[in-house]
Parts: sequence; structure tokens; C-alpha cells
Amino acid sequence: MTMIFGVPLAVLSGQLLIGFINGAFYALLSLGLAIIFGLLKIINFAHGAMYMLGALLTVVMFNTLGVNYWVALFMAPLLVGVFGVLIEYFLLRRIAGQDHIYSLLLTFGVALIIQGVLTNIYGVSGLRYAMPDMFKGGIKLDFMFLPYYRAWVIVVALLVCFGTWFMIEKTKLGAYLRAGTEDSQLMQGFGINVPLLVSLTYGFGVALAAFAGVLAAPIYSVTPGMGANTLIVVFAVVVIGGMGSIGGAIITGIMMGVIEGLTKTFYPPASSAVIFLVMVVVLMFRPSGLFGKEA
Amino acid sequence: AISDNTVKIGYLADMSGTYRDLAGPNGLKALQMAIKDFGGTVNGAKIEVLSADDRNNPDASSSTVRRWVENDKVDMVAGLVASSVTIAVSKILEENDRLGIVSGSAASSITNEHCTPNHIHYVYDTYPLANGTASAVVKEGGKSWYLMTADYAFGHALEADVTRVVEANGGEIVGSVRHPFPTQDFSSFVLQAQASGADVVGLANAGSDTTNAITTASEFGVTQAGQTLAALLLFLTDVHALGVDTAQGIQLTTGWYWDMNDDTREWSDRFMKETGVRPTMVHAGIYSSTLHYLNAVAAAGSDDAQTVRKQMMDTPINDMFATNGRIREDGRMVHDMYLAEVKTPAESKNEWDLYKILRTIPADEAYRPLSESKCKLVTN
Amino acid sequence: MSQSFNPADVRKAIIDQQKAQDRRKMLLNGVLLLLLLAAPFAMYPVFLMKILCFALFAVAFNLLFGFTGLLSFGHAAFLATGGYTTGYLLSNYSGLTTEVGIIAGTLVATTLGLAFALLSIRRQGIYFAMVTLALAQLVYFFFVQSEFTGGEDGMHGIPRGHLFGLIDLSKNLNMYYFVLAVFIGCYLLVQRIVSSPYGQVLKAIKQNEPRAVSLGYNVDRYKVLAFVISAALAGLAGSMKSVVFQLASLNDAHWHMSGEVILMTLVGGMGTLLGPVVGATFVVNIEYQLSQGPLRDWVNPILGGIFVLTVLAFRSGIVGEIQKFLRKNLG
Amino acid sequence: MSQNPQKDYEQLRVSGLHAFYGESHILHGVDLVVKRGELVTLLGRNGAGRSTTLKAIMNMVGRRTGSIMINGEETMQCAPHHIARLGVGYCPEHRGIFSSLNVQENLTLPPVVRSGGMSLEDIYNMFPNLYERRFSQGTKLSGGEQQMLAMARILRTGANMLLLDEITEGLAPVIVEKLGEVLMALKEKGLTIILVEQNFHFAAPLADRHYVVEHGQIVEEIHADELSAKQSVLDGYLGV
Amino acid sequence: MSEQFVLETRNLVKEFKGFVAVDNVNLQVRQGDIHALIGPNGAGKTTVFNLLTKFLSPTRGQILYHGEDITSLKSAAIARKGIVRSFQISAVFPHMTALENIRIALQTAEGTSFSFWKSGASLNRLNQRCMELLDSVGLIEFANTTTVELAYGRKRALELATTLAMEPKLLLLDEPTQGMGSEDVERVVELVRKAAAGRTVLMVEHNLSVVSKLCDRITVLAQGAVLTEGDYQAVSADPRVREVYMGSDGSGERGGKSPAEQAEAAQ
Ligand SMILES: Nc1ncnc2c1ncn2[C@@H]1O[C@H](COP(=O)(O)OP(=O)(O)OP(=O)(O)O)[C@@H](O)[C@H]1O
Ligand SMILES: Nc1ncnc2c1ncn2[C@@H]1O[C@H](COP(=O)(O)OP(=O)(O)OP(=O)(O)O)[C@@H](O)[C@H]1O
Ligand SMILES: [Mg+2]
Ligand SMILES: [Mg+2]
Repeated sequence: MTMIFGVPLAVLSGQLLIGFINGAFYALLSLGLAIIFGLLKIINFAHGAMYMLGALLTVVMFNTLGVNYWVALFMAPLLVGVFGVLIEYFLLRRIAGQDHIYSLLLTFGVALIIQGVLTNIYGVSGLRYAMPDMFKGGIKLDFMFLPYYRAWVIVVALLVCFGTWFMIEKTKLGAYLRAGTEDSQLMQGFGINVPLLVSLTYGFGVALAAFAGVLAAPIYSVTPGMGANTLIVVFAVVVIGGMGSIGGAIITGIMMGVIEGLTKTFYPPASSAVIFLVMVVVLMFRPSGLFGKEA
Repeated sequence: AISDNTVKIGYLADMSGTYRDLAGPNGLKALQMAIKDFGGTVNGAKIEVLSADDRNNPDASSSTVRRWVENDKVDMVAGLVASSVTIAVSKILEENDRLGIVSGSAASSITNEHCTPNHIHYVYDTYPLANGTASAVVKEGGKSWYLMTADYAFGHALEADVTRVVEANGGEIVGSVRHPFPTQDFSSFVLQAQASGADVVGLANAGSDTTNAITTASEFGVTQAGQTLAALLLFLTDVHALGVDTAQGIQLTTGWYWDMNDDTREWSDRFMKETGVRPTMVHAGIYSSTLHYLNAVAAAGSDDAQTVRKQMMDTPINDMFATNGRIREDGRMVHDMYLAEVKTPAESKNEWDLYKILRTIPADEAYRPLSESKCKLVTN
Repeated sequence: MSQSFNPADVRKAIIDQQKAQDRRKMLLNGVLLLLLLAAPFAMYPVFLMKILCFALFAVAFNLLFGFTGLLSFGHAAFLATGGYTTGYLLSNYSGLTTEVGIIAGTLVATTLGLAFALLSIRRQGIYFAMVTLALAQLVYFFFVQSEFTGGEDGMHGIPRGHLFGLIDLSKNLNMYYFVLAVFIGCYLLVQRIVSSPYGQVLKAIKQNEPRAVSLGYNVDRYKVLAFVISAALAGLAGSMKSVVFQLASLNDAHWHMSGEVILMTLVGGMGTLLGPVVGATFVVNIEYQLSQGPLRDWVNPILGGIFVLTVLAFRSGIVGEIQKFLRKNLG
Repeated sequence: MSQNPQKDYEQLRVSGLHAFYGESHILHGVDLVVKRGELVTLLGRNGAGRSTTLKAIMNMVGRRTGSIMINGEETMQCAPHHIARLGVGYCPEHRGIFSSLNVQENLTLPPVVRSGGMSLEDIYNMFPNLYERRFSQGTKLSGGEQQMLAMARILRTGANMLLLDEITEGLAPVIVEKLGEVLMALKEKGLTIILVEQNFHFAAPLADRHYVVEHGQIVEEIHADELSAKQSVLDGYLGV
Repeated sequence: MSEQFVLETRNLVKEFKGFVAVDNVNLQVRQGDIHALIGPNGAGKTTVFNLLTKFLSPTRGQILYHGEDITSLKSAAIARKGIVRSFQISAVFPHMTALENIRIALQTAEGTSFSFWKSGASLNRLNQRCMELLDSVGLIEFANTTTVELAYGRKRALELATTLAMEPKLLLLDEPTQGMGSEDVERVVELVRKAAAGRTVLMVEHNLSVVSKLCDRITVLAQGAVLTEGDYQAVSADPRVREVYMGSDGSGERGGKSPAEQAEAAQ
């Protein structure tokens, strides 16, 4: 068997694929964060909580109302999106135009509240969510067993990422959004309802996180705390990509998934630190991230 | 005599963080059940309970306990989950000569290198968990092992224990991976475990790491492909979260299970009425240890730490929680442990019907023998 | 040009105004000092020391954030480094007197601060915050992995020892007055720094960096120095904390700690001298009170609520809002 | 400028307008009236409140009191985006070119609020420089080109009342001249224009009337034909 | 021959991703002159300033100061050599008083700027000099006013005073009168004239009346390259300059001059 640095090629290919899948996941999460930062200049520390809400809602809606996976895939992001709009409307709007740090603290506070309340309701051990029947099993590839569900995750995550990127970079609505973030007052002066646009954008950004949450529900332990650690990593991804760069968030997300996967193969203990190491190195040479515009 | 005519118990546990379900608010309920069952007073003295969230933070906890001990005259501290908190608190208790009963912590070092004459480790520790599960699995033919170890002191200790037991029983560790704590996605590691071709995949981790690893293993068809999963530290709450669908067939060691006999069932019915959930071994242990403590106070007629501890050590423990229980001089309460297997969906009749007990591990075999102890209280 | 104002008069007026301000400040500080000296007789000394350590930590952070405009999201690294170093030395070398251990802890934190500063100082705004966070995560990773820290069990049983080999610090009162002295020394130092010629330059850099460059200031060097001083003081806070509690744990290195010090500073009032002290007192107290009381299961959501409320309603923090109120009502 | 009958239509009436930025009270009761097809300037010293007047009309200041009628409709309660939809085009003091958009995106950004705006083609004919650089990033244009872009983009929307703030600032004289021609052309088309200008030399030949603003109030109104007669008064106000 | 020039650039080039913003500029500024840099928008004037003060790095070419090559020096080092600029947008320290603004500049020469242990009172001996500088720009009554509260023109005046505090040998002014009413324009012209005594000044300015009144020598840039150079008379007579810059009436006047003054200025 061909070996690369003592690792069989087959294993390595499997790891690369797994890394790629996780990368698609990161991409989805960091995309929402990048949109919210890029377009609204809000550092959304509630993003992890929204991801968790997506997963938790999926489980809770199933347990109480019997809502199935496919409906949840649509409903959970919608509900979380609406929740996001409310947060924007009642809280974030009041600190518009203030220093970034305030949005960071505010959303961090919101995350603590959501997480704390849900911990008291649902505990920390996690909730059960069975894999939908049609995704049970997998494909036997040459080098690994690929569960159907992972294949589905990668397809749907990439589609959503691409669709979002297209909407923001290539459509008129996207142009409104980009311009609105530079000078929202002026955009309003042109006849565009910027406050509404801002609410919707925040709602959309967190809905993306919730969407990732739904995707996560069958494969990860669903607990109120599940977003907290993911958050910091996803933040790192956005920063490496260049805060606010939509395409950058997607590409970096995938890249980091792969790098992390390789680290898990060659030196597993470092796999949670490697992203931060990459971040330090990248920012040494590119102060605004890989795809960021100079400030 | 009982100081200021009150027995004060401080309950310190994680009320809001990662270990909340293990002891947490429900542990406080168990403690209060014990006091009620005892009758509410000891030799006419009041029993008072203080409680606090340990925030999983040793310095916050040590301020709390210092104040409890120095200002509030607390006689005994119960609960105690995160090992960093337990160790910090036990030092303060030693300094001030009060008693601590540790029910939540897993680290076997608590009665080993960190032992003090002022605390008792009651429910379980990693040694019997690793010991029981590993030797049972090896004996059933799981000779070659692949270990997934949480990369921190606790995981390392567990790994060392397992390795020793596996090798002693004629098995072999063919590979291992140290994953960061915490990890959400285990697919890389599961893939490596599959590639290793080992008979058994041992999980030397805890909490959400373990449940995530098990979920991923099930998704990647680890057991279908003929490998056995052995979880070295798995609680009832974890299995409940995973569901029998995912967790079926996993073997584990536990100190207690709610559905073992009429006594356990009777008590856990009462507990469930209070809390809405079935008790874990930690909840039961808090109940049992509190009763044992109060009985000792009553018998000794004093709440002085050393007097009570001696009394507790001199009295064997046989109640709904423990069979053949006794407290050794290192503070370790040893009692029978049980090898259990997670039921299949067909066997499980309700959401809490999760284990079948395969066999009993006698108290003397289960725990680390005193001859291997590094505790300063043990003279070999 | 108009000559209706005599330069000398104006200058005198300025100086008079400053003097009046100074007198008021002196008075306030005097009252505070008396309170602090008397405090251990009314309150639990270890708890007071905890407050002082966190207050020093917040003061250190504020020097960088409030007065230089640099948001470090990695200050936990210095707190923890100071604590672990001091703890390690005092536990393993019984010949060392306590102050040597503390100084050594501070020095190691200072060196780490220099390394952080050199790696991060050229990044702007949020990128700066994120680089410091990333570096702190690497430090955290190191502490988790290292044997000497005791991993997640923490480092326990650090001896308090004798100050200068003479004063027995295991007595809480002795320890308290030592911590208080160090704290006051540092507080005065920061006060001095802020008003020093160097402090003026920091202020200028915070307000308009390109302009400061065009006036010939090599701003990076000034920022590095501020970062290093801040790291040193944070390390000192960590060192003292480890001696007070006789333990050092991973909690101090976790990014939540970096977040907490931001909260303390903001709640108290960033960019004010007293703000971080008030903020630290407030946050430490509230966490303690909550974790004891009937709301102990609700500590996190309540803290979250405080974050939200501070940001929405008291953005200038407790001290900042009071100052605003006084300015408005007293002219 | 010949009087034409359409001009009697009152496009804008501002009365008793006060405006505040936080604590500071900037406008102290501004009154002015602009008829359709008129070009009116607001003159005054730095900080007199001319820009603030335009912003207040757009509802872009902190707080306002008084009355602003556009096409006979009270707008004090309207959000800025509604005001734009009434046919008001605003060109801000500092151009407001969006750096995340290229020139063409900048140009097509403001939504069309009424029919009768210029087509993209007309605009490129009027400003050939913009056509040449239509795919460059908006803020990489030179100052003059940015100013043309800022003007051009509100012409597309069909707005029939333009609020223009210091559009000649920092421009080379040739371009100033060119802008003068553009404004003349727009006036011919019947657009109403309110011009805030520092450069009186530029504004004088274009305007029908001048308002002089001082300390947040209108202190003088001068018709084009009175200009020479009131030159000294004006010089006094402007501090020449 | 380069001795007589304070500042000289040799074949200075700046490219932005293929776009040549500054194209082989050879600028020569004589000792004691007020030298203007004019040209249409986008000609590259600000970019040249940015190159001279190293806010941008040249793609090619050399910058000489008193014959010494300073191409590789950093911004702050250049400032310390006595080349100080003002900004196109007003640059002050907004939350400091006018006096403190100036003191920051004076402090550079003190050598105590890293002395974090020194008392703030050690700076008070600079106050005398601050007052003189404030007086020279007519701001003495605002010495103790926080700068945000100053009107725009006064901020510009303060900025200039701050710049002068640096005792610059070569003063770079980017559109010092931009956005000012005629009153303020007058004041700035006076200020610059005063400031120029004993110094060399290089300025960018679109207001030709200011240029004509102040400047000894004018360089016209167009499309990144030098179009022509000379005194006001010569330059304004050049048909190419009229075409690309001044426009048909050739005066480029602004600021509400009376016709009489315009005529005077045009001479
Ligand atoms: N956002 C703001 N916040 C507070 N005060 C402001 C703000 N914008 C303007 N001002 C103040 O309002 C007053 C009027 O400003 P305005 O911009 O209307 O003046 P202007 O007549 O247009 O003069 P300029 O020539 O400076 O543009 C000034 O004193 C200015 O300082
Ligand atoms: N960072 C940049 N990236 C790309 N192009 C740039 C950049 N900065 C300036 N330019 C281009 O370089 C040219 C010269 O710009 P510069 O700002 O020097 O002009 P200027 O002569 O100062 O004009 P103005 O009179 O409008 O201030 C312009 O065409 C501009 O688009
Ligand atoms: Mg204006
Ligand atoms: Mg320019």
C-alpha cells in the first residue's frame, strides 16, 4: 500500500474527504458570520447559539410535534431567522454605529442568556435525534465507508453557500446590502428601506447558522452548549478569510476543514490549535486575512 | 458535641455548566431527600443546607468554601464534581479540618496523590470503570484494542489504566489517538480506528466527547463492521441522550443502576417524582453518603470532622446504593460495581430502561488496591 | 490676531482648574484608601484579595484598551502565565521567598507580552483582537498539554510563604495588606503613566493614529510598550492571585477570562482610572452572590443580561455614567 | 431665467424648522420656499447650518421640529426612504461613493423613484469619463470623477427635486465649469434644485434666488436680479 | 547641482495594479520657495504627497532631501527629518484641548515621549511655546477648548499650528483651503505666508487665487506626469494647462470674489 509520511494513501484520501465535509460545514457557519460582519459590521457572538438553536429546535419540534427532518430543514432556520430579526430590531439596532466591541458584547450576552435558559430546561447531556431513515447506511468507497448523510451534507452545504454568495455578489439586492453597510443613511436617502434590509440580513445570517444546526442534529450530540466552542473556531475561519469577505469565508471554511483533517491524521492533539496557528501566520503576512480588503 | 447545635452541609456542584446533569440541581434534591428521610434533625440539632454553583472554577469555589468554613461554620461539603474544584476544596477542608464527601468526581487521584484526612470519595472513580469494562471485554475475546483518548490528564490516566488491564489480561493495544478536548467531529478518528482493524474501540474520554464519538461510530457503521465499542466513562444520562438505537450493545461499568432491585426502584421512583428524571449513580451516592454521614454524626454525638470520619469508616455501608461498602483509610469508599450492557431497542421497554446488568464486580477487585496507593495516609 | 486674551492669564486659569480637579481626586482617593485599609475587618479578606487581583487585571487591560485603543482578546494568557510561573516556582523551590516568585511570574508574563505585541501590533482593529485571541488560544493549548500545570486538575497547594522571608503570608491579614500595597502601587503607576508625557502620546495615537505618525511618532513602538506594561501588570495580577488562592487553574487561561475582563472594564467604565476597579468589584461580587443564592442555576443568563443592559443603557459604565451625570449637573 | 407658468407650483415649503444633533441645537427655525423649476442656493459661512438644512429635509439629522412640506405633503413623520420616494434626490457633502461597488453599480444603485429619469446611455453621454471607468471600483476614481458619479446617480432616478451639497468642492476648474453646464441643462429640463455652495462664483450665474444662512436661520433672501444691488450686504454675511 | 534643491524626486513612479498614478515625476523644490502642485482631479497630486511622506511606497524612483536619498526611510523618520505634512481632511486629536494638540507636537523634540514614569506636569514648561503658537493662528482663546467643539476653519488653523510646532523645514500642505468659506481662506493664506518664512512649502491647491497669491513656483501634473512648470504667469498662460485644468475662463476663481479682486488676482 502506498504510504505518505507513514499514513496509508487510502486512509489519507478518506481523511481528506472527511476534512472537506467538515470544511463545508465550517463554510456554512462562517458564511453567516461573514455576512453579518461584512454587511452589518456586527461581530455576532450569538452565532454559536443560533447554530445550537437550529439543532435544538429540530429535536424539540420532532419530539413534541413530530416534525420530520425535511420540514425542520426549512422551519428551524425560518424560526431562528425570525428570532434574529427580533434581536436585531429590539437590541442591535440601538447600538448601530457604535464601536464593534459593543455588538460583540451584546451578542455575547444574548448567547449567554439563550444558552443558560435552555440549559435549565434541557440539561447538558444532550438530546436524542435519530438519523432520518433514508440516510441510514452509506456507500462503500475504495478507501472508506462514506455515510449517505455526510454526502448529503456536503452537497447541500455547498449549494447553499454558492447560492448565498451569488445573491450577495451578483444581484441588485446584494448591491443594496453592500452599499447599505458603507453608508446606510445615504442609502435610505436614495429610497431604500435600510432598517428592514438590516433586520432581514441579520435574520438571514443567523438562519444560515440554524441551517447548519439542523444538518448537525443527526450527527452531533445536541446540547445547549454545542455552539460555544464551535463559535471561536468559526470566528477564526472568518478572520483568516478576511472579515466580511463572503467568498473568502466559504473558501477558507473548506480549506480549514481540510487542514484540520490532516492535522487529525498526523498530529491529532494539535487539531484544535492548528486553526489559530494558521490564523496567526496568515495575519502576519496578510494583515486583512486571505481575501480581505485593506481597511 | 455538635458545634453551635447545627449540622451545616454545603452542597457545591456545577449548576449551570458541562457537568450540570451529573450532580447539579438534582443532586441537591437527593441531598434534601436524605435529610428528610433521616428525620430533619440529628440528636435534636438542626440540619441546615447551603448550596452554591461551583462555576467549574477552583478559585471561585475555594472562595465559596473558605467562606462557608470560616464564616458560616459549615461542617461538611457535599457534591464536588470537577476534579480541579474537588482538589482545591479538599485542601481548604484539610486546612480547616472539616469534612468533604466527593460524589461527582471521576479522577482516581483524589484518593491517591491528592488524598487528605478530610475527604471521602464515595461513588466511583476511573479505576474500577476502566478495570471492570476492559477486563470483561478482553475476557470475551476483544483482544486487540484501539483507544480514543481525550488529550488531557484525565484521559491520559484512563488510558494508562486501560492499557494495564488489557495487557494484563492478554490483550494488546494496537493503536491510539489523542483527540483534543472537547471535540465535536470524531469522523477522522473513527476512520483511523476502522483502519486499525482492532477488535475493540475503547473510548477513554467523557461527556459530550464520548457521546459524539459513539454517534459518529454508529453513523460510520463501526459495530456493523464487527468492531466492539467500549466506553470507559459513560453515565446513565449520556446513554439516555444517545438512545438505545445508537448506544445498544455498548458495555460499561457503573456503580449503581436504578433498576437493580426493589430498594433501588422504590428510591428512584421517589426521586423521579421530585425531579422528573431517573437518578444517576451520583445522585444515589449523594443520598446514600449524606445518610451515612448523618448516621455517623448521630452515633458519635459530634460533628467534629475526624470523629465523624472515623465513625463513618467503622460502619460498613449496606443500603439501597451500596453493597459491601466500606471506607478505606485513604478515604476511598469501595463497594460492589456492576458490568452493564446497553439494551437493544427491542429489550428496552421505556426511555429509562437502558441497562442490563451482566455481572457484579466485587468491591475488593474493583478499586485500586491500597498496596498501589500513593496516598500519604496509607502506610505500606 | 486678537490679543484680548493674555497667554499667561489663560495658562494660570488652566493650571488653577487642574489644581482644583487634582484636589477633588486626592480627596476621593484618600477616602477610598481608608475604606480599603479598614475593609478586611468588615469583609472576608480572601474575597477582598480576589477583588483586588481582578481589579488589577482590569486596570492593566484598561491601560491598553481604554487609554491606547487596542482591544486585546487574549489577556487571559498573561494572567495565567503569571499565575502558573509563580505557582510552579514557589511549589518547587522552597528556598524562594514569595516576592521573588511573584516578580519572576511577572517577568515571564512580560516577556510573553512582548512576544504577543511584536506579533500583533501591526494589525488593525478587529484583526488585532483576533490575533491576540489566537495567540492566547495557543498559550492555552500549551498549558493544557504541559505536565507542570496539572492540566485540568490545576496546580494546587502553592505555598504562600514569607514575604522577604520575614512576614508570614499564610495569615490572611498579612497577605491582604501585601496585595493591597501592590495594588495601590500599580494603580498609582497607571495613573502616572496615563498623565505622563508617554500617556499623552498614547492618547494622541488612540484619537488619530495617522496624525501621530505624521508628527514623527513611531506609533508601533509606543503601542508595544503599552502592551508590554499591560501584560506585565496582568501577569502580576495572576501571580498574586495564585499566591492568594494557593492554586492556578486553566480557567485563568480560557478565552472566557479574556472576555470577562472586557466586561469588567466596560461595566466599570473604560478609559477611566477607577472604572475597571469598580467594574471588577461589581462583577466578582455579582458572580459570587448569584452562585450562592436561590438564582444559582441562573448565573449565566443573568450575567448575559448584565452584558446586554450595560451595552444598551450604560455604555460609559458605572464610573463613566456617574462622571457624565456630575458633569451635567454640576457644570 | 424666464418665468414659466409651471413655476408657481410649490415644490418645497420649510417652516419653523429646528434640528438637533444630540444635545446641540443646530437649526433655529429655518423658513424657505422653493417653486418647481427653480434653482435656489443656500449661502453662508462654515458651520452656518446649510448642510444640516438639506439633511433635515431628508430626515437625516438627530431630531427635528417644525414643518417640511414636499409637493404639499407634510413629511415630518416620514422615514428617509419615503422622502426619496417623493422624488427627492440628495447628493451629500462628501460624495458618498460606495467602495464595495464598481462605478456602474454605484450608478445604478439608487432605485428609480419616478419615470422620466435619464437612461444610463444619456448619462454616459453626458459624462464620458464614467463610461471609460465603469468597471473600476467606485472610490478609486479621482475626486472629480467621483463627484460626477455622485451627481449622475441621482439623475437616473427621475427625482425632480435635487438637493446638492458642495458639489464643486476639491474639483479642478475645468470640471467645475462642466458641472455648471450640467446644472443649466437640468434646469432647462424643469428640475428643481437646491444648491449649497461655498463657491459663489460658480453659483451666482445659475441661481434664481439665494438664501443666506447664519446661525441656523435664514437671514436674507436675494433674487438673482438684486444681486448687484445687494452685493455689499452679501459680502458682509459671507465675510469677504 | 542638486544642492540648491531641498527636495528632489527622480523618475518617481507609483503603480496601482497596473494603473500608473504617478509617472516618472521629477520634482525639484527650491529652498525657501512656496511651491504649488496643481492639476486636474486624479492627476496624482495626493499620491505624490503620500509617496514623499511614505504613506505609500514608490514603485520606482528616488526621493532626495538635501541631496540625501530618503527613499527607504519610514514615515516617522521622515517626519523627524523635518518633512511634515498636513492632511486633505482635517487631522486633529479630537478629544484633546487645542493646547494639548500642539503640545503633542512639541513633545517630539523633548525626548521624553517614552518616559511613562514622568509626571504629566513635566510637560507644562511647553505650555508657553504652545500659547505662542496658538496666538499666531488666532486660537489663544480656545486653548482650553476640546478640539471637537472647534469650527472647521479653526480646526484647520489648529492643525497648521501643530504642524508648525514641529519646526518643519519642509512643509507639505494638501489643499489647505478646501471646504472653507472665503473668510477662512483669507486667514489660511495669511497663515501660510507667515509660516513660510524661513521654510520651504510644497502645497496642493485647487483654489487658484490662493496659488496665485502665495506661490513662487508651480508644477502642473496631469495623468501622473509633469505637464509643465513655472511661475503663475507662465503656467496660466500655457494653453495645455488651460485645457486640462483651468478651463475656458482661465481664472479658476472661487470664494465669492468681487470682480475687481478677480481682475487683480489674474495678473
Ligand atoms: N453629526 C453632527 N453632530 C454634531 N454636530 C454636527 C454634526 N454635523 C454638523 N454639526 C454641527 O452643526 C453645525 C452646522 O453644520 P453644517 O454642516 O450644517 O454647516 P454648513 O453650513 O454646511 O458648513 P460647512 O461649510 O462646514 O459644510 C456645525 O457647527 C457643525 O459643527
Ligand atoms: N489606492 C489606490 N488604488 C488604485 N488607484 C488609486 C489609489 N489611490 C489613488 N489611485 C488613483 O490614482 C490617481 C491619482 O489619485 P490622487 O488621489 O493622487 O489624485 P489627486 O491628484 O490628488 O486628485 P484630487 O485633486 O481629486 O485630490 C487616481 O486616478 C486614482 O484613481
Ligand atoms: Mg456643509
Ligand atoms: Mg488629492
